[in-house]
Order: sequence, then structure tokens, then C-alpha cells
Amino acid sequence: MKETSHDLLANTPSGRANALLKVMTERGYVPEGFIDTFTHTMEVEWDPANGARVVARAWTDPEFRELLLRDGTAACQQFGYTGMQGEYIVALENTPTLQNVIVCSLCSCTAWPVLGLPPEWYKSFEFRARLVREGADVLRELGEDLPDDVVVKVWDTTAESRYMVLPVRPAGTDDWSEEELAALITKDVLIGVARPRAVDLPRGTEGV
Amino acid sequence: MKETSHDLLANTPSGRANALLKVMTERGYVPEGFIDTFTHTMEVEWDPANGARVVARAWTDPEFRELLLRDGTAACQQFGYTGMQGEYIVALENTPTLQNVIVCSLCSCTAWPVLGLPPEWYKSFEFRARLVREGADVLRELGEDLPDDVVVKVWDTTAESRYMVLPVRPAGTDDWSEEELAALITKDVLIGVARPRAVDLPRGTEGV
Amino acid sequence: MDGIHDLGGVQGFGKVPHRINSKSYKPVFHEDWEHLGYSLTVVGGGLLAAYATDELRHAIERMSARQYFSAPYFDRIIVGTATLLVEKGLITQEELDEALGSHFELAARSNNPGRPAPARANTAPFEIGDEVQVRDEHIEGHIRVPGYCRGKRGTVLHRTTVSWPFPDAIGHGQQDAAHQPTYHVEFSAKALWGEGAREGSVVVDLFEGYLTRVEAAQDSLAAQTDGT
Amino acid sequence: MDGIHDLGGVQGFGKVPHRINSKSYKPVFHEDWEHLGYSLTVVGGGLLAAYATDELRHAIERMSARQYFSAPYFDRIIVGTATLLVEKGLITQEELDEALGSHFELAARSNNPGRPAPARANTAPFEIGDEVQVRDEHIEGHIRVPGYCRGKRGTVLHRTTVSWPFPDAIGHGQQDAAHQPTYHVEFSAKALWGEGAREGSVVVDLFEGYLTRVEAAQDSLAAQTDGT
Repeated sequence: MKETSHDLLANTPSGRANALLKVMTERGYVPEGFIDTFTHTMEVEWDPANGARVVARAWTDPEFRELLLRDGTAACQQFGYTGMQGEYIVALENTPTLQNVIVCSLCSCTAWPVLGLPPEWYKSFEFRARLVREGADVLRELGEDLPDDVVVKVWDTTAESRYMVLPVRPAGTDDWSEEELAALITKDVLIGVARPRAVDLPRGTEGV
Repeated sequence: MKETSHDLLANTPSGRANALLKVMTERGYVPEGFIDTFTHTMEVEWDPANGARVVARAWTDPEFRELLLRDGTAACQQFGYTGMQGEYIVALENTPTLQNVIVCSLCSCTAWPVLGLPPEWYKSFEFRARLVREGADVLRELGEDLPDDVVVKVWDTTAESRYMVLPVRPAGTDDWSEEELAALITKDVLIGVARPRAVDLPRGTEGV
Repeated sequence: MDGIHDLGGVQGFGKVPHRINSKSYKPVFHEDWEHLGYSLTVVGGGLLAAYATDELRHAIERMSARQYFSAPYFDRIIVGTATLLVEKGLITQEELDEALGSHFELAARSNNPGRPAPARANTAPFEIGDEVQVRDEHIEGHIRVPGYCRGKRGTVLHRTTVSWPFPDAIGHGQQDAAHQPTYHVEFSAKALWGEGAREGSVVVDLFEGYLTRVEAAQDSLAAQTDGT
Repeated sequence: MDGIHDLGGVQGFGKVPHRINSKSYKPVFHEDWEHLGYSLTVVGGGLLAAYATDELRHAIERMSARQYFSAPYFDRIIVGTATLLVEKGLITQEELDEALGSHFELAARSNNPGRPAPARANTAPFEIGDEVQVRDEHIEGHIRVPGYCRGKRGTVLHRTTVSWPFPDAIGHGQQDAAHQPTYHVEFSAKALWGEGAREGSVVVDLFEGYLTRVEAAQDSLAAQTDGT
């Protein structure tokens, strides 16, 4: 893929990406193995399971919760979930009547190490245009029909703060383990377009 | 062209136009000959030469000038230049230190019977976006570098008023006939992006 | 609506593709289908009286951003016309698809009913020289206020002697739309684009319902506020 | 710049293409070239340190509206990256064209030098609970104020403990850009979108230089004005 003969490239997104790769490689700018290594980081290391572990810890450890809300970066650093696009992490605390939702109306900023790369719909013109203006309507269309007494608070990622949503722990999960709780936290929950529900999943591997 | 076999139509602007024509024709909505007649009106009858005649008359007949500025529709009606998109015509009087320029930032509204259909550049995103914000810069780029003491007044055609610019009569044209004067008035002059200049043209057919 | 069609003042656009007086403007049409744009929409809106001009404008505004910016001008007229004829039940999407031989993409449907002219009517029409303010409104449906003058103050230069149906109503097919005059309102370039703007002004043609009167007392208070 | 990328609050966009929790989000990339978007821009901006992230954002903002709205996301990253590498002299348009086998369309050049943080500095940092107002500025170059909150008033929720280079400067390659904290400023939905808006709020992350303090006296005067 990296040695593409130039007469095979169409003027398409794929063709342009491979043309730029070819030029940068020929100039000697791309270190051997860098792309494979960085792609592995993007595909495997940056994952919403990371943010899920952070949330589960905050649900079960009051001191960690306090740290997460006071200094999200330090809290995530305990798990190693910082670095590129995770330099200044801010956790947003939901309550039963407050739903925080994250967007980047100007481009696509996201806390990569905690949430993983932003999904296509998050980067869509529709989400970027509409969320700041009609947040509750957008959530309902996405499938999260909030009760009328819940206020939506939209966080537009216009500078270098990188947000993650700390959802409300669902009722009936008092005796769940951190691992079981983490399984409730999806990427959509961390972005804030969905709320975790204990009924959504069979509990752990016991199928309770 | 009107009897296009449907498997020849590509999903292009031309294809879509001909598909709509076919559907409307088959439904019986398009009267025999209407398109040819209306196209003739658009191509031949609505012409900037019309506005040029109005301007030349205003330059040579003070009473007509007063009427044109007071009731542009009535003045243009004397020539028959009203009707569709010419129902409420307003003439904008330039002075040596004031240049009026017309745009339609929201779509493409223009006084068809007086100026002719709007040209492509007038309908361009560039003109629509930039004229209201940086009028003098746009005029300079177009080739009309106004002196510093000239103020640009942009008229955005957002409702049903249809504008035409009444330029300043160039110096040295005192003994010119209406026909000779009209030859100085181009479509660009009527829109306001250009000023008439007596030196631009050989005078009349005598080549003076 | 604050749509992508509302281009006035949007930055990042390059040079206007023109040099003054470089063209004869004949022929008027450059491709053999272009005349169909206006011809067919005059059939639909004029001969069939199926929709008002503001409905056509609104249909075009409802095109997706991708479609709007990639379609040439007369193609946008065709798509807007086809959209309205389908919405009015005069033709069908299926007929269009069959005639085209592939999917004929129309503008998005509107789920907005429009609105009548604002109820808080003015006590009297505005006069030349009056200071007026454009209402700071955020209307989801069709409206003919460019975003750049929303909430701004200007001076009345002219009141039209003719009235027209209020765009926010007739643009959604409301046949009982109130008729109003429009006003040529002049805004200084600095009021619109900030103190750094070059001297100049923009005149916008605004329906009476889009405007409120700036009272002298309010004006004086605001001047104090601005100066703080 | 008030560019077409500034999408917040722009109307006419349809449904977000998603249903909650319907995806596993694996694989992360859906086409075999997509990983090159971020990989190559990290080479250019990170390893080569040829540009700051705000310069990449600005390059993408300078794409034509047609190109911006028709290009998929990672294609915009590629075009922005290629644009900057050409502008910085690290590669050439000719190399790109030859590698592609046709013209490689880049973003438009900027003729704007950017600007330093506003000189009228605040006497002290803002504190949590302070009422602030977003400066009513119309900046031609790169800026990280979404248009929907320009000139609006909000409340400070947080001041960052870290400072970053002012986007309007670093976005144009000014290496001496002042470093400032940012503030999480909460705006009520009604302040942003009018009285008809549903209860709610939007929090925008704004550099100190974008904000001014709302003094109590000014606030009181303005309240009188608004109430007139």
C-alpha cells in the first residue's frame, strides 16, 4: 500500500492520502515503522474501555471521584490515559437532572486516550451544527429520550480542554465489581449522548 | 432535447433538468411552446441595453431623472421594462464620492427586465459572501479601483425591491446623443461594480 | 433559518471569477439545459401557481450543504422546483427517479410550519430617518433577514409604496400571510463588521415585521452602555 | 474567521447518522487509507514540528466550501496537511501533482498574518462565577470563538491551570504567541438562541483574550436597555 505506482492513483480521498504518503516518504520525512506503530496506538490503545475504567473507579472510590472532578488529567494519569489529545482532561459530572454532552462544533477535538478517536457521527456536520442549538432534540433522535426535568448542558471543545462525561451510576448496581460496572460505559456514554443502564447488559459472565 | 430517452440521462445537472422537464411534460403541465417563448424573453428581451437606455435618458432629461429616482418602476414602465422581477424598481444615484453596488447575498434576485438575467459571477458564492463585508476590496479585484474618497454603499436584495445603479455621467460627454451615451452603460455599470468611462469606447459609429 | 445559504459576510471565499466589462453577456445561457431552470420554475410557480417565490427560496435553502455547494446555480433551481412539485403532490419522487434512471436527490423536507408576522405590531409605520433595530430572532423556518444584520441598528432610507406577503408565512405556503411594506435600512460597515471596518454601509431591504423602533431614551441608555 | 467550518447553530442539517450504542467502534478505520490522515499530520506537525495544531485547523478552514463539504473527514486532514507542508516549503505542489497523477487541490492561501492577543489586557484573571462577555470581534484570520457566542454574556465555570499559545497568533505560525489560560464559560440557551429556546446551556472553552469582564454597573444599565 505504501509503494503505490502513481498511475494507479485516482483523484479521490484514498488517492490523495497515498500521494501525500509517497511524497513525504520520498522526502525522507516518515520514519521507518512510524505509521504502523501510530496506527496501532489509534486502533488499539486509545479506546473507550479506558474511559469506562476511569468511570467505574470513580463510581467505586470516593477519593478517586473527588480527584477526577478536581483534576481529570491527574486521575487519568493513574491509568496512563494521557498524552496526545489528553493533556488537559476535564470530567463532567452528570446528575439525575443534568446531562452533559460533548461536541466540537469547529472541528473534531476529543480526548483520544480516554474516549478513543471520535466516531464518524461525532465529526458529522449534522452533530456539529445541531447539538449546541437543539441538544435535547438531537439526543432524542439518537435514541436517548431524556425526561422533561433533565437539562442538557453542551460542552463545545473549542480550545485545549478535553472532556469526558462522568455519568450517574445506575440503580441496582451496588454490589457490582469495577469490571462489571465498566461494561456499562460505552463510548456514547462517555460522549454524553447516552446514559448507562444496568438493564442493558447481562451482568458480567454469570448472566445474572 | 425535450424527447430524451431516459436511459441516456446521467445524474448530472443536465440530466436532472431534462428529467424534470420530461416528468412535467408527461403530466401535461408545460404548455406547447412556452419554454421556447420564455427562453426567448430571457435571452433577448431582458438585456442590459434596456437599463442603458434608461440611464442615458436620465442623463439627458432632468424630468425623467427626477421620476426615475422618485419612482423607478414608473420610469422604466415608459420603456416597457417592467413585469416579472421588475415590479418594484429602485434607481440608486451615484455621486463622485458614492458608489452604489447591488448584490443578493441570500440567493440571486435581480431586476431582470432592466439588467437582464444575473451573470454567473453575480450568483457566485464569492460575490455573495464578500461584497457586503469588503465591498471596496472586491471592486478593486474586479478591476474598479475606486479613489480613496469614494464610499461604497452595498444594496442587498433581500426582499422585493429590484435595484439599478444610476451612474455619474462621465465628463466630456456633453454633446453626446442618448444612443452614444447608452453605449457607455454596461451590465457591470448597472450592477455597480464598474463606472462608465467616456474613454473606454470610440464614440458612436463615427469612431471619434 | 440560519442556513448555509446565508453567505453574507462568511469568510474564506476567494476572488470573484470576473473582470469588469470583460464579457458581452451573450449568449445568456452557457449549456443547453440551463434555460430549463427558470422556465420550469415559472411553469410551477407561475402557470400552475403551485408555490410562491419564497417557497422556492426555502426549498433551495433546504438542500444539503454538500449538494448546495457542489450544484451549479440553475441545478439548484431545478432541485428546488422538483422538491416543491413533489411536496405539493403534482409529481412524484418515483416519476423523477424513473425519468432520470437513478435517484433524483431532493432538498430535505421541512418540519416547520412557518410563522405569521410578529404579533407585537408597530403602532405606526417607520419613516425615513427613523432609527430601527432588527429583531434578535432565531427562526427555524424561512426568513429574509441575513444573519449579519440580526440585532443590528440602522437608519430607514425608504419605505416601499407596495406591500408583499410576509416571507416567513408565504415561504411555508400560508396563503393568508399578512402583507407588509419593506424598508431600505442602512447599516454602517462598522456596526456590522466592527470598528476595524473601512467606511461604507450596507442597505438591507427588510419587511416591517423584522424591525423594531429604537426609542430615543433607549438609544441614550445603550450609548452609555456601549461606552462603559 | 467567519468560515463555513463554523457550523454551530447553522440550521438545515438533518438527522445525525447514528443510533446510540449501536456500534462497537471496531475497527476504528473503515477504509485502508484513513489512518494516513492522522499519521501523516502527526509526522508533519509532531515529528517535523513544521506547524502547530491551530495552523492545521486554519488550513482546513481555508478549504473551499465545495471541497470542505464534499470531502470526508480524513481527506480534510490530508488536504490541510499537504497545504501546510507546501506552504512551509517541505514539499511542493508539483511533487503532489506528480504523485497523484492529476492536480492535487490544496486549501486557499491565507493573506492574513494573524494577530497577537488583544492588547487591552485584563487587569486580573477572571474567577469562577464572574460574568464575562465575548468580545464582538470580526477577525479575518484564525480564531477559536464560534460565531454563535460572539458578543454574548456568560458565566465562568472554570479557569484552566495550564496556558496555551493564543490561537489567533500560533494559528498563523507566530512562534512568540502569548500563552493564556482558557475559561469554561456557560451561556444559557436563551442567551444564544432567543427566548423561545428550551432550557439548557452551552459551555465554550475560551481564551482569556476573547473575553471582557462585565461590570456590575454596565450590567445594570444593559438590563434597563434590554427591558425597554
